[in-house]
Amino acid sequence: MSATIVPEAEAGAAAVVRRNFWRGVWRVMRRKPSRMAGAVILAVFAFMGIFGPMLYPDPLPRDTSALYAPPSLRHPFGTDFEGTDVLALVVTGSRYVLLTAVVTAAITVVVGAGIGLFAGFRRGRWDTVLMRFTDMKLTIPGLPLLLVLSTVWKFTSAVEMGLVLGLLGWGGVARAVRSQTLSLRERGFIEAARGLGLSTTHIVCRELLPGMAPYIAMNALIAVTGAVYAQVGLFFLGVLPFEANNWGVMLNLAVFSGGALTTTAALPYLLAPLLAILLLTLGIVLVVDAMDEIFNPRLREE
Amino acid sequence: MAPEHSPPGVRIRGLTVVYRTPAGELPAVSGVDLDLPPGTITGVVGESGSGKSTLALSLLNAVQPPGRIAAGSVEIDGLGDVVALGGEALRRARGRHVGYVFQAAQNSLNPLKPVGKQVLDLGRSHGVADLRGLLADARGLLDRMGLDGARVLDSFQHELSGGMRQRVGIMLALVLNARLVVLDEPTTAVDMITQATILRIVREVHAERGLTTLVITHDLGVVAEVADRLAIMYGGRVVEQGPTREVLAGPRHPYTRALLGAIPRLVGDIGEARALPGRPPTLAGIPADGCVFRERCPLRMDVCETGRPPVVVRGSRSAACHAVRDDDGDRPAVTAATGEDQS
Amino acid sequence: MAVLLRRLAGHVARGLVMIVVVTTISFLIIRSVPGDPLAARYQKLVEQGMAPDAAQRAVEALYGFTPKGSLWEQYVGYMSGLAHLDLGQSLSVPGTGVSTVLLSAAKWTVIPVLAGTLLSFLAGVVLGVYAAIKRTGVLGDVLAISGSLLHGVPQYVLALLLGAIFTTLIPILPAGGTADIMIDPGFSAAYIGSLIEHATLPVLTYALAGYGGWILAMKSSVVTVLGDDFILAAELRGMKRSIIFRYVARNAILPLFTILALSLGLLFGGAIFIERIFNYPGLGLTLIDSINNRDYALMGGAFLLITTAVVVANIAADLLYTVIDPRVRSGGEPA
Amino acid sequence: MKRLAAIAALVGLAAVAACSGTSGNSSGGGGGVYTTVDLNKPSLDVNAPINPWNPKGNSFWGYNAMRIAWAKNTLTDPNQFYPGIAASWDIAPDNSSITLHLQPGNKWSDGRPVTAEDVKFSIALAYTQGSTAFAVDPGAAGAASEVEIIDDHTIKITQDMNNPSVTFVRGVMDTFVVPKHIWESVLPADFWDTLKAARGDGPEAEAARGQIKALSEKVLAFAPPQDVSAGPFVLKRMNPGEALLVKNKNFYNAANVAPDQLRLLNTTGNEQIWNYLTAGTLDNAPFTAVPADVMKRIKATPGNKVVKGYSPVAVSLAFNQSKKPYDNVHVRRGLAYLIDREEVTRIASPEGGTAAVTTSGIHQKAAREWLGAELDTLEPYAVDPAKAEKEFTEAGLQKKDGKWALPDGKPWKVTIHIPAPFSDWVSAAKAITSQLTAAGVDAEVVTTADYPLYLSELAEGKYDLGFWLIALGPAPYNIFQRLYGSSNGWNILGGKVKHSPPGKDGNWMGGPETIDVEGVGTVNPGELTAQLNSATGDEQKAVIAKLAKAANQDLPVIQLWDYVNTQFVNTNRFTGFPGDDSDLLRQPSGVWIQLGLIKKKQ
Repeated sequence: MSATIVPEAEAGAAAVVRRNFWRGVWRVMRRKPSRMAGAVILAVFAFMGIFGPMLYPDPLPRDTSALYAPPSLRHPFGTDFEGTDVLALVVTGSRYVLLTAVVTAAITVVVGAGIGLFAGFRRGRWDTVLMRFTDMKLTIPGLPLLLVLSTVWKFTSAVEMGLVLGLLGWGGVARAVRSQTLSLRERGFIEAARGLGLSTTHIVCRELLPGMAPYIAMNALIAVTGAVYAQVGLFFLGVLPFEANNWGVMLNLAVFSGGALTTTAALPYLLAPLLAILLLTLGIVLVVDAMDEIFNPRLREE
Repeated sequence: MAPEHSPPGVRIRGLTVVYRTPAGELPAVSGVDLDLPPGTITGVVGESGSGKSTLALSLLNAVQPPGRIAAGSVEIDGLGDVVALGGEALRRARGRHVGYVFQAAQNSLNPLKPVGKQVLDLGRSHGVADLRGLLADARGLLDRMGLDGARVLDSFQHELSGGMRQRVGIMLALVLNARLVVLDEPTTAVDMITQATILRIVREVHAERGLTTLVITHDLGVVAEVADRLAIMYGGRVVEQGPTREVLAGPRHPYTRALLGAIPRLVGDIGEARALPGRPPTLAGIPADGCVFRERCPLRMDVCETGRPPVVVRGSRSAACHAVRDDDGDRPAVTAATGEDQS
Repeated sequence: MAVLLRRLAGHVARGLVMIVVVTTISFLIIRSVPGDPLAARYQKLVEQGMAPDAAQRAVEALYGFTPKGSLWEQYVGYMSGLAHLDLGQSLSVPGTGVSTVLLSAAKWTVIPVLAGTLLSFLAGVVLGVYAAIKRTGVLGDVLAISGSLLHGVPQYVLALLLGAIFTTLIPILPAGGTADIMIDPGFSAAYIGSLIEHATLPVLTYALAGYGGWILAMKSSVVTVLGDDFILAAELRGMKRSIIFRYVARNAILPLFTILALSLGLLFGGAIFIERIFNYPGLGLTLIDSINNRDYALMGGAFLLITTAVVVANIAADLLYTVIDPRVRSGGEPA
Repeated sequence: MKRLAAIAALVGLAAVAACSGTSGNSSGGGGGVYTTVDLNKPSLDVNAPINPWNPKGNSFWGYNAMRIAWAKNTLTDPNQFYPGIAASWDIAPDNSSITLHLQPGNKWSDGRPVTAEDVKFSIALAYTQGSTAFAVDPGAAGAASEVEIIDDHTIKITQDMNNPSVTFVRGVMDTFVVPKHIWESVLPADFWDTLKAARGDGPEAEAARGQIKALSEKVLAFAPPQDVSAGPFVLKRMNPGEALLVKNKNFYNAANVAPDQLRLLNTTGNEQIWNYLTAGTLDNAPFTAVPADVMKRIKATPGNKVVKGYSPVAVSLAFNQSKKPYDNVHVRRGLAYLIDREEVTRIASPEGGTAAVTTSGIHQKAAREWLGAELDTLEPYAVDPAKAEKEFTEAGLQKKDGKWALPDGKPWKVTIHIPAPFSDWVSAAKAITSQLTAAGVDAEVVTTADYPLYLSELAEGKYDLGFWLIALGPAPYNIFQRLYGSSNGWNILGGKVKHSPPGKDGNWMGGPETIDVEGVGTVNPGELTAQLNSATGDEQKAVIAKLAKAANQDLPVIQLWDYVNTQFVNTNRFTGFPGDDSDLLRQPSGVWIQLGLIKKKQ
């Protein structure tokens, strides 16, 4: 004996949740001002990435009588080795960094989540094959590989860079998503949904993905920050082709030819891109914190 | 180890539990009065979201945040008002005085520890001096429930089947000699045979140990099988209660009728079972005023919109419905609109 | 026990296959690195004032150390050497075995990485529990956000900042190297003290860089476990807080061991920035040097070592898992 | 960064003025630890053998590795040396032979005497390693034909006069000397016979050459169990960050070696040296590029002094003339008129270079010596947009909307390649592109991950323009072979000059085989450069004048700045450092110490 009213009740709740999603987003954002700050930061960076280069003349003006000028009203972060405004460099350089990060994150999440879901959902042979492949990917050390690859290849565009970083980086996401899928499966989730005659697409898109969204969001965070980290790092090490307005190149020149770590003259030149990285990371962190609450049913009270 | 004194009685008065939501505090249980007479099995039946599990948790003053008990009292013999309890006193009451068989008993055990160790943890938590004796009791209880007690105590959760886990859950609720036992959905997610076994065990243990038992379920059949008394919940209110037989034989509240009508019977046309139209209210959807059931009620009247339905007590039975009148005996006011005639 | 052995055997077999595959891939990539080691050496000699023809002859002396034959022959030679645990000869330090170079570099990576990781693991786990419990409070927020921030900040940024602070602004720590050369090496307090002093900055950077990840992982794991039914069940049974805490901690930390093992393996490769900045002569620096010198054998060896570390760490993690997670011990699906 | 390895190493090649007679100053002034960085091996390797031929070997020139003598690298004369293993030498007027007189009473650190046998044995080792003077190939220029021990302390080396070279003496002097009793096992007893056979013709010689080649690996890999040195110091121990050397009591001039101990610090980047310098740690820091502000800080550190000297090297922007439009001399000249070398130098190397006065192919200091007043007749290529415009127009380039385009109207982009690790080059290239872009020539910088890759891609002709070290003095042949040597198609094989077409045999510069030089006529610059090997005196000067003119007019490269050997010393612990313009600045401070210059501060 069992009552027939149960499934209907659950489906109803889910519908309500979806309807309230955007309202929920707004509420979650509003609850903590820091989250709003995060969203604003990201918006500013997005604006910089899209319109930043249009704000300044190309090429950027130089003032060769003011090399490594200290911060002033005209140059809030001083000037670089040839007298170009550092702030302008950071702003115009954001496009490269952000484009790479976005491409990387997209590839990481799509490929990683896809493979992870598929492996965890299908199990059996597919799972074994895909996970061996993932393990192998995780086994090959990323940064050393990038170092070697950067001598073999020349990453001439941000998209190319993001593509390589993304294709190198999806392993962790795949693993995490797979284990989440397996654990949901263990809770009888999938079998129950199947038993109710729901389609695979429905199960994956409506039942599994929402549950894993925080996980995937967190991994997207790691992917974005990882992409920023990797590309700026490679430029910092100087193994990637020179880009005039690039955060990593700025770090490299500040440290290795400006002496930013020895004296203060080039310090603003070092700090400006560092601050940009920190701020971008902070923005992402705050927004993901909000996303976590929006997607995580445990944190959501409704 | 036979209990010396008599089983405790429980008197719930005006219990209101609210959940804090962005839309303000919303009641999940509002103004519930319910008695659990000593030595009886009481069944609470309701759909998801009816507040029945919240009610059960209130017996332990264990409503999880963001919920809280806003008003009312839960008077338990030998403990007093648990709503007023807190800290260590409350913790000691849990398990010791009130045994709780968890809703998802399937996952109510620490997966990394064998059952026996968890029994010991329980004993240590409650200052049991004779831990060896406690283990023996646990084994005895498990044996009593038809398991190989010694083996089960050595097992991890994942090594036990659903029914076994459920029985372990019951064992953990009883092993400290609690006399008041709350079973939250004891038979959800087990197969029919196991369900029958579990219910038999609940009945037998209840009788043997002289307990006061509360069974929370969405399944009227379960209640019919074990409960002496029955309370039907809807939208956070008890809409009808009374001796099980009487209520089932002559439901007075339209909701009770609808529930009964929705049960497919082993004998007869499956088409006779009628699902209840509409949905149970969500927390935010519970009407603040008037009858909570009116949206789905076939007997809806104007008065249902505004006035809270009076609780009509007749003997040991009561119902909260404008359509049920004191003088109306067992029959509802409007016979024309019974479940059978619904389309 | 039998389960353990069977798992171990399976892991080792799979690990070997993986090492072979990864080695093959890295072999192919490394051999496609452009730039000729001999040409590099030749230019250097010419720039040092050697006549071009003499430089040519000098470089020919190095020829014996460069790989010869077709790619396939080189591959077969390399792999059969590996089978005998022979990693070949370094080209940048002719006559020195790759394994010698790697072993001497490895200890300068292993010890600081281990120390830094364990330090950050402990701190991250403890604070992660705290952040999870206080997740609705301001402190929990601060902990979580600072964790995310530290996790997101690249290692080199931390290294540069720490370096600037402790070697330039407040020069209390040495800028590089492994120990003060003026102190006789040996089991003396002075020497060990000097070793520790020199390792402080790298270890601190590893720890800081790792800490963010741990606090995040632990927090999320604890939040998950806190929401698990058995924790509520334990509460409803009146379990003591301390016991519940142990339940939470143990269940929450379990998944972190896999990450710990993985990160231990991966940090071998990730030490590049820190070693570069602090002039710490570990594997990362060796790898950079080997790439600059086009020292194929050394590059391959470094890759192999890093890969093997990951594989071994994986196996170790799994065995550890088997010991601590009863679900796996009895042959279930690993979580 | 790598800047060090390349340029800095150059400094090591340069040498000093003989002040061999060291004042026998005294006992009381000894002691102390001398801290520096070895420019030739800035990055140390604990695993490397104590072997001067090993590229990473823990033999440090001037400290525990000794050459027969130390080249002064004067502006013009390659045959001037400070004594090393040899105390003095007689060079035949025609360079046909050199007789070495070893330091009397000189002993290895293990107490055995340093003899002519050791020198001869070391020469045998040099043969296996390929050296200028000791070449196995029969046709090599400036090679020795005979090595003869006159007595225990005298040894005579004769040049093969069939194919002589002025670099012969330098080739002999540069030879490292190692103890025969330690190294003996490396070479077979019949080595000299094999060598004789190898220098002949026919299959037998071929086989002998093979044997010697096989020996070369053995020599390179040889690792003595411990350091046995004839230098002022002996290696005591290495750790990955530093090398510790202690004074060699048996060194011939030990009485005048002040420091008891020597620390060589490992550095992987310039910024580490800057930090050491601002902390006052280093007693001497060899040539290091220093940004202006860091310079201020370093100078402010107590005891620190800056010493400047001549560094026989310049950097240039080189053209690949097989790429259009750089095959057109007017394009090259036009670009030269647009580049403000003063500004580039100020941005890229404010302390380590002086802007080139013109393009002559020679460092300006040496150029004055070689060319005299003729230097002033060369076109200076001062910034002049009008002249640039004229040149570009002459080359057929078109100016559209203020931007220069190729003659066929297609857009023109000047792409300058540089190796990423050379940060001063990166800054310079960036500054040049900014200048060019401002003048209507679209320009960009492309970096290559590391120096080996840069060199190999450069040699493959992949770049249009790249940075190129030139003017590697003092030997005039070495100076001009950077412009008119193998990179431009001219190779000397068996004493004969052969020209390969662009794209072949490493010819990436792709210049024409002959050039019309105004006031000189048609010349084959490669032939002329090769003549510098044997020409002497005024003859040499005349050839150099022609080549300088050719380089100035034809502009295979644009000379950007001439390096200045900027070094740092700290006088808190030691005194007696060489002063400005001392030729000793071109040798590591180990040579200053062994010559007895360095004194402990009283």
